[in-house]
Amino acid sequence: MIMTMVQAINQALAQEMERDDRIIVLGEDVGRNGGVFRATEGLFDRFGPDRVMDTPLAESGTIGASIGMTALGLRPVPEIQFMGFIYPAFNQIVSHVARLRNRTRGRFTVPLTLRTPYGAGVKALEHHSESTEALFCQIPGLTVVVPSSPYDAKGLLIASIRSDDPVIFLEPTKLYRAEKQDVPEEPYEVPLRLAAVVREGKDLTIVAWGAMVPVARQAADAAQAEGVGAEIVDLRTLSPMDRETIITSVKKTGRALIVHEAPKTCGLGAEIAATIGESALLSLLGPVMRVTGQDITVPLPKSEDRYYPGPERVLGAIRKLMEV
Amino acid sequence: MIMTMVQAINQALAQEMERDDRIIVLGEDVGRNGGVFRATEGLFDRFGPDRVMDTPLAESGTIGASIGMTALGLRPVPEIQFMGFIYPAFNQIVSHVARLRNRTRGRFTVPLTLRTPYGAGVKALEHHSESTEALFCQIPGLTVVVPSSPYDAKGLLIASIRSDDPVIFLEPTKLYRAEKQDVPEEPYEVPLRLAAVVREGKDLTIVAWGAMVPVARQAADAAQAEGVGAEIVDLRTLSPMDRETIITSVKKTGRALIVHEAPKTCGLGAEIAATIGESALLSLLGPVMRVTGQDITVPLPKSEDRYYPGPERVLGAIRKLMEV
Amino acid sequence: MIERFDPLKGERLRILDEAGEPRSDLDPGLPDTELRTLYERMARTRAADAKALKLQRQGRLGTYPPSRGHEACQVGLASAMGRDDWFFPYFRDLGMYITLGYPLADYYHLWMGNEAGLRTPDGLNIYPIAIPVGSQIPQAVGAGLAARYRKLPIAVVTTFGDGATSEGDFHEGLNFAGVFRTPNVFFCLNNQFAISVPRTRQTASATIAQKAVAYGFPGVQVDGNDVLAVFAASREALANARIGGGPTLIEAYTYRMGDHTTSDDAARYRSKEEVQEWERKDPLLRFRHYLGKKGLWDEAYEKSVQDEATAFVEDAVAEAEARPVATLEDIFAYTYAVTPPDLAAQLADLKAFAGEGRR
Amino acid sequence: MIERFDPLKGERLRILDEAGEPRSDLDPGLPDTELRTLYERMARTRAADAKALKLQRQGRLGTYPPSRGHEACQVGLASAMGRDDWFFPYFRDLGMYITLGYPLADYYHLWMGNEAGLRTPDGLNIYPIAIPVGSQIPQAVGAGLAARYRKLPIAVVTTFGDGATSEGDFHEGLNFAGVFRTPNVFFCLNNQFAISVPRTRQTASATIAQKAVAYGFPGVQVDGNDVLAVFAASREALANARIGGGPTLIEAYTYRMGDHTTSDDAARYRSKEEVQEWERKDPLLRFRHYLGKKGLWDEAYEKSVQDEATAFVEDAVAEAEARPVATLEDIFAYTYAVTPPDLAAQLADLKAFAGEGRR
Ligand SMILES: Cc1ncc(C[n+]2csc(CCOP(=O)(O)OP(=O)(O)O)c2C)c(N)n1
Ligand SMILES: Cc1ncc(C[n+]2csc(CCOP(=O)(O)OP(=O)(O)O)c2C)c(N)n1
Ligand SMILES: [Mg+2]
Ligand SMILES: [Mg+2]
Repeated sequence: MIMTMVQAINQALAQEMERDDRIIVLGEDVGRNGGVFRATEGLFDRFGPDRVMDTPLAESGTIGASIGMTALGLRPVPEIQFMGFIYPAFNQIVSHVARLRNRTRGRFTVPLTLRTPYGAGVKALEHHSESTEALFCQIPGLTVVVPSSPYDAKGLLIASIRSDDPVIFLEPTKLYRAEKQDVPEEPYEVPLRLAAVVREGKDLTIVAWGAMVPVARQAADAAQAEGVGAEIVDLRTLSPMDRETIITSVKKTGRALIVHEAPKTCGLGAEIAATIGESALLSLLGPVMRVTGQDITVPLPKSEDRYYPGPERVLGAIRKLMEV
Repeated sequence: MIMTMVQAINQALAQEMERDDRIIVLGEDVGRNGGVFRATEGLFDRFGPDRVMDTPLAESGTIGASIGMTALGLRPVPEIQFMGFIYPAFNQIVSHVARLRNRTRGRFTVPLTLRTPYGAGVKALEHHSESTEALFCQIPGLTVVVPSSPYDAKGLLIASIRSDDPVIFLEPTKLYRAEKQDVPEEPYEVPLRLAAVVREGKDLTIVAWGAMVPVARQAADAAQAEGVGAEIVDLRTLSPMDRETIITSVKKTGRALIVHEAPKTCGLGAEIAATIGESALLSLLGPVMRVTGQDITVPLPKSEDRYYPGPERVLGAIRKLMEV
Repeated sequence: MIERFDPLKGERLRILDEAGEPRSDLDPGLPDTELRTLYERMARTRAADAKALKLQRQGRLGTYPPSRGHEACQVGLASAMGRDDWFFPYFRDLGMYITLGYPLADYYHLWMGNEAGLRTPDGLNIYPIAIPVGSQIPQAVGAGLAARYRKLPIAVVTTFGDGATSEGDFHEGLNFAGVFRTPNVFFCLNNQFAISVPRTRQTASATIAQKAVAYGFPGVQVDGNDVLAVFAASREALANARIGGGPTLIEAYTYRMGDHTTSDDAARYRSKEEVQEWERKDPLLRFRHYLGKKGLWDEAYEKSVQDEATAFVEDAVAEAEARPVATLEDIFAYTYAVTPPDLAAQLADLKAFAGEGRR
Repeated sequence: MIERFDPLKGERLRILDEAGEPRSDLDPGLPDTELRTLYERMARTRAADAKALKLQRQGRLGTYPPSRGHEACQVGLASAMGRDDWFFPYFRDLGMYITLGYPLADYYHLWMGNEAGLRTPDGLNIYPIAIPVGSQIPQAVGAGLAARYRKLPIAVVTTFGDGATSEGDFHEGLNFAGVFRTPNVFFCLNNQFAISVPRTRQTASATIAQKAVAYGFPGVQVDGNDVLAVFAASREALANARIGGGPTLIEAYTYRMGDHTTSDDAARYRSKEEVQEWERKDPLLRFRHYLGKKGLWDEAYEKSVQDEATAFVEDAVAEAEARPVATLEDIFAYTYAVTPPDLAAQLADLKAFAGEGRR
């Protein structure tokens, strides 16, 4: 069926809940209201208030409660309303979600999937455009996933829910309704920890994820017109990272460009660049480049577009890379 | 006077409080008890309970209250008892401390200095050995400082307190009493945003900070015996980073090794490696290497030593680097 | 007066009933001009709010949280504040801003998503809007601590919704305030909803006011659609704070008449009947009845009030829309006191791609 | 029984006075063997605690938070729990662990800083110790939600100190519990200090029990040095939780007899006299008086109890010390369900430098 990403997510949730009654969806406004982006629409009517729980306005409480549910074998799928509101739950995530398997030598695991809208796109107030994935990528024990298409969204979300590890599932708000795609009706998994080469090219490698994948595509198409073949690696699982796919591509092309929305400094791009430097230095024809958000707070909506990488900035970087 | 780092910190606090009655020290057990590491010893008796405030056990409340104090012109110096307990305050730090200057176009600034013991060394329970500095280095608006000696501790802390920007001041617990040094009696500043070349060498550059500086020194001395001259850059201010000093050194030596306690993935070493790759690629004789903590939760005390970089691992890396 | 209304006994402070009839023993005894001022501020607030919604629909303003129904809360509270008091707002505080003299153009500007509207004018003790729910509460307490330390005879006010009372920051802030007896007034606009979650699912305590029991200071529930009740309770709590009497929690019992924000559709989670019932409790209507009874309101007065409000609002819109969007320099200028070289370089790079739209 | 003691009226549930004299209308009427079991558990707890302190001084165990003074709280509560109930501990819970049947060797192991002691034995419903204060509270509520969802007739217990009540997580957890009427028992060991901060500076509420008013469920203060009172209150709260009656907050009023941890020196912040006064309220002493009056205690019995406790403790130490330190493989094995290649590579690298000590 042709559907948007938010529909694909909704379908994944519904199908998994149908399959496994240990799955509980909870969060602010996920119930009767169906979520502020309608990602949980219809679930409340279908599965009832015990499985689709409107929580009080308390992120730490919500994640803490989700953890406790796993002690008795449930598999909660909490929603944080926007990534900018995940910080009150940071202690629960870092100190407990990520560590409980280790702390109990595997007796207790935390198979929760924390979903949250991520990145720019809705042009709402401050804090509604956060892309701080690197905060989570550096926490051992977490799996961080970002889909870039409706198909991947469904398959990655199902794989995340079925995973016995805790997953931070970041949903690019910009892509919720940007593109429709044919998505299989039946449940399927897109494997975690595996990047995808979504465009082949021989001249340079672009590593991107989420809403930056379409941006990279646009730039790559423009570059093609200039005779440059850009390969695009869609990271999909940001942590643990599929370094092999990145390195293989860079070894082939000899040039690397990383594109992300987050600020440059200590963004995930740094880790990717460091990895390339460690493992493919001799193949590099020039420096690894990063096209990213700026090292400032995300500006208010009127200036938001000037902050994030767009195709033009990516194309500019491609041209620069091709000069060397 | 010859003193330990914790004494130097204590003296810096006392002298600054003496100089400026807008400075308020607050936190759990900082008052009558003088802090669990005695960093605030004597301040309560000297400045009284209004300036040295024992707070309720609430990190978010403490940092939130510190922010509010700045609205009325105070300059709070909150203490978080261990870095592992900073996470409940993460929202206040990321959403407010870092952003208020920007959010108000400079009308309101947050000149607070958040002190917290950092890194391994005390062999206490879980959560008492955290070195998650990279979480803060990626937040625009924050300044992150780590001293590696009593002298620097005093000067950097005074500079931090006097800075109009918010500073996350991380005190390596391992160094609190490890080394004594002659520290001038009078107040002085060690400038922020400036790394120091603390050992010169021509063959390779080691970038380190905090408790890894002495480790790097030991390794460098051992390497010297093998005829290898290692230059050590003590970063001191981790963010905003003094990239120039790093690049200058790497351009001179042609080899770079980064040593930090934090897990490797998305640690600050990634940003440094990426920076070197961007700005000194052509000078590099081999890949930039990282010797770091492992990508796991810090083990309990009995295994702690096996987790962090020690001189042997650093020396091993030096040898490897020198092979290329 | 506050102590006469015990939330644990289900008591609520109300001065005007729905017909605008006052309880004479509680009437704060404001002079006529001040009564009219209260009304005019409420009228301005309603007009400015309606305009914001209109602008939003026309694409001239971003996502916006309407204030309709809260005029008595906002105007009653802000009118009781003094020039030196401090205010730590949440995001649904239009009447507070208007009453405290914040330029409406700046306020619109912010919701238009333009950085240029972000700076609180000098001299106004208003901290910026806190979007993360409840996070301003401990900040307000810190300001209270600073006021106490500096021996300033002022109060610090913070507003928040019923939903915010579930956040840890609410608790940590109020607990600090109790321990240090800070000069704070915690003002909860209990408007029965946090987006779609009804108050009864937000907390099992019968009232929000009674939560003060956990912090060792008084809490009171007032009728939030009765501007005199809000004013009287606020005035007392503020005065008490200023003289070192410690904090107070005020729960204003009210209703959010509009959607949560312009992105919300409240019809999904509440009934028309419920909304209509609250229409009858409209704070402006009630106060108009009261003024009428006192001979302070007639059609001619109403018209002049509305005309003035319209002019006030239109001027602000014109002013806000005349201002240019923030420059790139401006966007980069306030991250640090002194911009580090990296950031300057990023700005320079970005300017190479300058112009409108995403690049 | 709980409802008869209103914390807002300053009432505290106590069954045994300091001389061990019971209030007959409240005596839970336990059979003699069970009374003796309570005593024996308290004695074991005290012996195991003293041993941990000794091991710490000898460098055989790491930083340790002593439990002396809390034996009645811990044993009274845990003895009221059922095998299927769940427990979310804090870090000062020795008597809970001993009573619930957690192997003492494992418990020592943990405080010895050895990963090998981290795994809760299968079949015991005990979540790991939460070091970040208060963070286990919402987790306990989540377990309560799960129990409710699965229709299990069980209760979920969590313990915490007076200091923990200031954390946001305390508030968020209890508020959730009130809204969803979860089967939780929140047990606060109010031992008058959070490290150096006295209870009176922790919160301005007269009691901790009264904080339950904010969450819409009952709270009660009990004498935490009276094992019968703790047992009786816990039993009632647990039974109520199991049948869907909702949560209860129990404040056990007690005193931390020792230092906060072995790194602390309590003499810096409290007087000898205060400590001595509480020595007289010793929970073991009080219960011994009670047993004596019932003819259940004499010197011979005491000796057998002490001998048994010593043997129990020494066995555990021997077992704990005989176990090897965790291997490197073990340290890396539990980060993910399936170890990613990066991490496997890190382990391999590290093994090149293997052996003892920092490398
Ligand atoms: C920490 C945090 N979580 C979630 C949100 C999203 N959000 C914005 S307003 C709101 C509801 C607020 O309800 P209430 O406190 O009652 O205030 P009201 O909107 O009713 O005035 C939510 C959930 C947020 N802004 N901050
Ligand atoms: C979030 C957090 N902040 C600070 C600490 C450090 N700390 C450990 S115990 C403690 C005091 C706890 O007091 P209380 O809750 O009364 O328990 P008690 O130790 O008295 O049993 C503190 C501040 C911590 N472990 N976690
Ligand atoms: Mg509300
Ligand atoms: Mg305590």
